[in-house]
Amino acid sequence: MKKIEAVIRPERLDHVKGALEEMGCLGMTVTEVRGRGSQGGIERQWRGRKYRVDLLPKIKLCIVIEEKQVKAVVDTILESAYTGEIGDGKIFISSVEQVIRVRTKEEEGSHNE
Amino acid sequence: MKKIEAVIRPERLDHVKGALEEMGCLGMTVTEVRGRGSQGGIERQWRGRKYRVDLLPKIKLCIVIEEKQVKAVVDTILESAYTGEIGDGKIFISSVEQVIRVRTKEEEGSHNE
Amino acid sequence: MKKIEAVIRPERLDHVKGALEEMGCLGMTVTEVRGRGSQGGIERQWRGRKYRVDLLPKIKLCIVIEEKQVKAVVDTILESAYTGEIGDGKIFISSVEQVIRVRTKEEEGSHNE
Amino acid sequence: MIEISYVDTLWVLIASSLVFIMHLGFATLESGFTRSKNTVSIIMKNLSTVIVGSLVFFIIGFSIAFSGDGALIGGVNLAFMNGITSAPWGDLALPSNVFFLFQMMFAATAATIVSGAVAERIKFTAYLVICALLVAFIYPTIAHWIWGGGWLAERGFLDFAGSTVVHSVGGWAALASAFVLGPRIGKFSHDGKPLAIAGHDIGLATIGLFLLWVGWFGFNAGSELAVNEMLGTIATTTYLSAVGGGFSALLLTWKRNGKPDTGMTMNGILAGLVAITAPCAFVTPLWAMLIGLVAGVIVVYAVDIIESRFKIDDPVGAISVHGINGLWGTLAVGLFASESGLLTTGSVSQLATQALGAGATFLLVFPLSLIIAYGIDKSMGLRVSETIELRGLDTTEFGADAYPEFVRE
Amino acid sequence: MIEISYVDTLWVLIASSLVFIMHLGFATLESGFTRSKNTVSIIMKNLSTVIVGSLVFFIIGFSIAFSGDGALIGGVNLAFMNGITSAPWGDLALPSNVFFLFQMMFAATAATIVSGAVAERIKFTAYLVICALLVAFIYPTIAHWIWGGGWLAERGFLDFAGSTVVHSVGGWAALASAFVLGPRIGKFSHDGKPLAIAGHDIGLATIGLFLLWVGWFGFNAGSELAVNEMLGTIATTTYLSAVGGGFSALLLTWKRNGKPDTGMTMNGILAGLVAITAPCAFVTPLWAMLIGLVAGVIVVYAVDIIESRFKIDDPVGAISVHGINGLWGTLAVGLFASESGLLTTGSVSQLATQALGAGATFLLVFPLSLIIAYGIDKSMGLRVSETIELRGLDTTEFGADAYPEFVRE
Amino acid sequence: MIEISYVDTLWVLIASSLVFIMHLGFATLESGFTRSKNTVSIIMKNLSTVIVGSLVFFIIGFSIAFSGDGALIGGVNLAFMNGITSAPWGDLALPSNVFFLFQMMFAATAATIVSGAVAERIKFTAYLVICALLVAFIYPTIAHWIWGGGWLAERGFLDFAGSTVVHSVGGWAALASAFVLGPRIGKFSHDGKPLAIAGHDIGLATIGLFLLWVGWFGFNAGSELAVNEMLGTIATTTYLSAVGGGFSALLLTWKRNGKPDTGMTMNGILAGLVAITAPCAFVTPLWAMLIGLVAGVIVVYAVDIIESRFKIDDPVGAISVHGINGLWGTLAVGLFASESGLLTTGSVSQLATQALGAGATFLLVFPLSLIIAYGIDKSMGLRVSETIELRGLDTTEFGADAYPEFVRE
Ligand SMILES: Nc1ncnc2c1ncn2[C@@H]1O[C@H](COP(=O)(O)OP(=O)(O)O)[C@@H](O)[C@H]1O
Ligand SMILES: Nc1ncnc2c1ncn2[C@@H]1O[C@H](COP(=O)(O)OP(=O)(O)O)[C@@H](O)[C@H]1O
Ligand SMILES: Nc1ncnc2c1ncn2[C@@H]1O[C@H](COP(=O)(O)OP(=O)(O)O)[C@@H](O)[C@H]1O
Repeated sequence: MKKIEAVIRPERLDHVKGALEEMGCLGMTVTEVRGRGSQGGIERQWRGRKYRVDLLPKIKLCIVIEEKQVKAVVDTILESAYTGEIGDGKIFISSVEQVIRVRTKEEEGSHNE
Repeated sequence: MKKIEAVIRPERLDHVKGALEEMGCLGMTVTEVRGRGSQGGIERQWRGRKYRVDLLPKIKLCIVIEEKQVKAVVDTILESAYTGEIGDGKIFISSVEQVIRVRTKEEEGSHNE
Repeated sequence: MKKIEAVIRPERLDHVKGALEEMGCLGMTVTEVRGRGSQGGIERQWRGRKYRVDLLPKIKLCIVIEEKQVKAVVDTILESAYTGEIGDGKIFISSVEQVIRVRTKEEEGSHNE
Repeated sequence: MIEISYVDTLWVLIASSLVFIMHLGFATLESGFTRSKNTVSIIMKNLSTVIVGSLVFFIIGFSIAFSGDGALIGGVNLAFMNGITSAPWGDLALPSNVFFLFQMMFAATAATIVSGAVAERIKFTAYLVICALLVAFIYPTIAHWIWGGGWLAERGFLDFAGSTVVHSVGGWAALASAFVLGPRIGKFSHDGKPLAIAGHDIGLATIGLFLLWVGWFGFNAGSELAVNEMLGTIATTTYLSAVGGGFSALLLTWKRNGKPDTGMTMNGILAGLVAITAPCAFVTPLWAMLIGLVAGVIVVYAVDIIESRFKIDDPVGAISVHGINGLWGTLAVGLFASESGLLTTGSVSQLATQALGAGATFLLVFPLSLIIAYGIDKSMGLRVSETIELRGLDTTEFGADAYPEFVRE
Repeated sequence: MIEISYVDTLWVLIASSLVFIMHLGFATLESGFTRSKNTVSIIMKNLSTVIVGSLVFFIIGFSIAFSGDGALIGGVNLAFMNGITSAPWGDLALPSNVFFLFQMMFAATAATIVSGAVAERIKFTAYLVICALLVAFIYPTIAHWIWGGGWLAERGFLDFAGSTVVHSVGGWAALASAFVLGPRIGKFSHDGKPLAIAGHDIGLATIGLFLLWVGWFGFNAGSELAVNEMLGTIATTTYLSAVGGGFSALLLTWKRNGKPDTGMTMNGILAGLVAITAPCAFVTPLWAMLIGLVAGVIVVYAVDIIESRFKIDDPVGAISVHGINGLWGTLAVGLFASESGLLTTGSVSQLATQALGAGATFLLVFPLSLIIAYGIDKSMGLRVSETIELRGLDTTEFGADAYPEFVRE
Repeated sequence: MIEISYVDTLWVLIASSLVFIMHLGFATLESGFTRSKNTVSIIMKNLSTVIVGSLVFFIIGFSIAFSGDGALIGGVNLAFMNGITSAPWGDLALPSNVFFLFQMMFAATAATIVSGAVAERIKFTAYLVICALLVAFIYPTIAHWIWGGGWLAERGFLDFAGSTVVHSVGGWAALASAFVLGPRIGKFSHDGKPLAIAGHDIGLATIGLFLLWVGWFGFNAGSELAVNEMLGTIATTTYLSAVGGGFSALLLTWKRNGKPDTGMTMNGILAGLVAITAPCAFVTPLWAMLIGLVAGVIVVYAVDIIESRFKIDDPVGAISVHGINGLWGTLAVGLFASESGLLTTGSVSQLATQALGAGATFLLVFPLSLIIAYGIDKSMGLRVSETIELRGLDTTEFGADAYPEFVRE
């Protein structure tokens, strides 16, 4: 099984989620994070004074799936998370050795039963 | 070292934490997440109109331990997180190559010194 | 590519971030978490009654970089997150197989282009 | 010259404070009912409604409403509080500047009604223009018609504290603006079904609800502009109608949805308050309770119909609460007023006058607001870009977060 | 016939508004002191306390309290505000409907006290029934005994603004309900030690505290039902007792725990306010300060004892604040009243009367509330299921989240 | 003996309530403007300002301010409310205890101003000492000079409701304390540039802003201590100056930064309110608007200069809002007062007296506050340790979190 972690823009979440849904990829865990990348940070103001915020709000999607589905899922995310501006995010892929469903206590090979 | 990531119901956290404590597994990192699985989402209402929320509040436990302890910890979680209803959660197990304690700057082989 | 996950004290975040910035390590994803380790928990009071909180607020930094940079980054974190008191945190290192930038849809080998 | 009554002076001053605190009520209710990414935007709209609204009302609005005896519009001779001193205002045993203060507080509330309906997508500058025009000209014109000795006052149109003058005016302007703006992204599904977009803080909305409710004592009983035997009647009818509105909306939504609903109960209470605003001094407590009960039912259906049928997106229900129930309250005078109502006296003439006045108000305010909204849209732009809307107005238009912390740093 | 005093009318109307805003105070204090998963539930209870409480008081409660001259209970001839007009109320220079409005605001506060003690585990429908019965019958009966010309009034029992009538009644009903309900899951450790269950928002609780405090000016000074030389005394004793209660609770908790405690300081202030409610018009400022100082000490120990000894779970401290300190305040009249107190005049008779009245109230309210709670438990069910309690009442009973956002979408 | 006026009594009692609610305004504004890790700390400071401030004012402060006819300081014979009854206070048709109550509410606000400027780094115990000394001695001394028949009153110094007595006194004490304390960690970059440290909740700050604004009606119009023809003037000038301050601060920050700024708009409104506090009864509405417009500009630059030039860290802008604009308002009397202003009458003497009074106040309050702050620093310690400051004062000094939940458990 592979774990796809995608850091995306918060405002794209609905869109990405919809796209994944359409291709039948339902299982996911979502975390609110802050991130910094090549996007240098943004300017805010507070009581008249400007300041830089370098950790920007992002959403991390975590999807654990079978290896053969990775490409399709990654492509869907790349497509649906894209705006073309700096800050669109990154996708990290790594290995997961075992997946167990609590309700059934069974190990899974495929995430979409 | 192995990393156990368990996505569980928020209301089971206390119970799971207690069970792990009893078996001597103390170290853990907990994150508030939202998740979607086979549990299709739930209904809410807002100013009289119903709507579906498909990302439900979940808790992610992350426990990094030695390989030989994995089974015991996983079993404990499976036991204590279980309610039998859809939405009980999932456990993901992967490998961690190195664990370093900041205070001592030493690498650890065992998480419970 | 390697993934460095460092759980640190919230009040050290600025310091750690600054130290990493100085050494040119910019990309990172930050999550607000709660953690328990050898630090046994702390005491709080509520309407006159004391109670223990065993999951303490922590910050998790996640930095994905090339293998050769790992040592430098880890050392910088160890240095800048250190206070010497219980609760300084832990660093976990694991492998990431692929990193893709959404904006360019290109795979990365190096995190600082 | 009439002698100033100190107790009247005191009351109207306190009533002004109560009406003023309604602005905090609106700010918190609207913030709670919308998403946190637009909270700074909501609050800035509410703050500048008070600032800009008061300013233009001071400059010209008050004069248009209350000077001269034109049938359609007042004059300009009271502009900039010219001649407004502590001498009595007309027949009232009240200093003119106290009367002015009370009216200034009132005026800004009409604009604030709009701010809820256009939330989460209107440009800040566009809102400022709408607010300024509404408080400088539109609201004062209607106020002149009904309270300033204009043609509707002449005909015996009764709107004690402003179901029409304040609430319908605000509501119809809200309707026009929301219509031209269009719905928020995500408000309707692809097949045009309305979807719920939940707000972000029910506690904040609750603060708003109660502050509005208590402010309404100032709004309605303050409109007597004196302390006398009427106050108890007005306060009691006002309170009971709110209770009625909350009760029926609570039960109706519970029945429709299977679970009681906080937001709609709040809308029901507010609907009851809006509806009783015109008749509060003219009806008995029992009729007041009925007016409220009906208002609570109306608001539940109106919110649904405006979304489902007319595809208009009104994030806080302002059109239903203020526009539709302002109309209901105005007609309710014609139905239940002890001395002229259809059901109480059998005479239909009051009801006809009420319908005429409500209709005329709609026919002035709605088209004018449409023109203003379209005009702004074509010139400076009415609505923010899609990207700004998605990211939230706070960081984009105001460079700020309502909750700037990530970590409790 | 007595002539209406406009200044009295105005004051009681304003005092009604001040008492009304206490409902927002209760809603925010209770929300802040409990967990966010039950915030909608708390708010719905508070909203419906106002709605349902006002409704039943309008229908029957007022009449039971204030009509007729029965020793034990009033009549039904004032039901539905029948005959309540703007004519003076009895000997008061006050329109009857203003008197009614003030009493209606009061009545609902007694029920709201219960809502805090039963928070986080009571069924919404069960609470509605308790609230309706309390405001329709129980509270009015005690109010009749003490303020409506009943047997305690006859005997010279003194409870100026309701330490017994409102606070103890609410407190003892809360005690009975919390007892039957049982503690929240997790409130006691396996070996029966009470554990703290922290609330979710100190800022919200602070808003509640201050609104309750300011509302108490209306509650106590408003109970004079007139403007006269007494107002300053009442307001000053009220304020100083609150200061005393806050001061001693702050210091005592600080000493006991090593750190000053916000929540208990707030409970101390409220305890001071509850305690001074009966004696506020009868004691000097210095005695008022003392009453408050003692109240602050009482509340600290009472909260502890009720949990540790009696294993009763009262999430916001309502029983200690309102019940116990209502009792303390009622007895304090017998101790410190300038004209009849034991310490001021040496006579014990007032104290005896106070004890009698407080005891009789307990003996009516507590058993009756027990019966009601048990009755509900056996019939429709009093407490939510374990699953619902663990998940929170908001999503389960109301299908809603108080803070619906995950991401600032 | 003067006869008590009931309407005056009522008004001053209500005004006291309005001033009291300003403490909630300060608590929420300051909480919203600072970080959540220090919210309990802020709230505890505000709560104990009310508790301790009222206590010491009751014990000695009132007497120092208002008893005796010394030029510099009052006597001790009114300590502990000795002799303060419901008999008229001096020439006022007001019970003495109502006068006392109003003054007690006022006194604590001066201390509360300090609490904002020293937020997020002062020790709780140190703050308690500063608060007690300020309300027991410093504020009463200045109040005696100006309102208690002291030497400035003799010279015709005019400060109607306390631009100097309350706001400058609080502001200069804040300046001294913030100076001795030093800036928060992270307030200045390594090269000494001021950095923004964002607060945590704009909604909470908004609640504070509006409560302060409405409270100001009590503050200013209440200071008339009677109901008469002046009330309308005072209330109107107060309101218009706030509008002016908000308007100019909004536009100026917008122009400087490219985006409108919520926090500074709020500071502008408060600056307008502070500035009009002295002249509110002496100027026309148009001058009031101008005073506010100028105040809004002053506050924008003052906040910047105090940080950039003087390297003083004032988390909420208290020094600029209360100190500097208190000064501006005091001088504005000398410029615009209808009967004695330089621009209205051509006479410079009032302006000179105003400058003298403002200067004398600064020369007493600032050095004394410096001495107190240094004294505390050397003895019990003024500032928390670096670790405590970084972790937040809530968990360390109070063992509490403002938002104790992690998961909605
Ligand atoms: N090296 C990294 N390690 C961990 N997270 C990263 C890293 N680089 C980027 N990220 C995450 O990805 C997000 C987007 O990266 P960014 O470089 O801004 O995107 P873009 O490639 O569009 O400029 C960041 O906000 C951060 O959360
Ligand atoms: N494929 C997946 N990838 C990542 N997280 C998942 C995946 N499937 C499920 N989860 C997580 O596990 C949680 C529980 O899954 P769910 O399928 O609802 O449980 P159950 O098996 O009891 O039905 C989800 O809410 C989600 O957070
Ligand atoms: N075995 C573990 N698995 C996952 N996270 C852990 C583990 N042990 C520690 N942590 C994380 O590291 C944090 C710091 O650990 P702790 O043991 O308190 O530090 P220290 O070594 O300084 O005492 C914890 O709060 C927790 O978030």
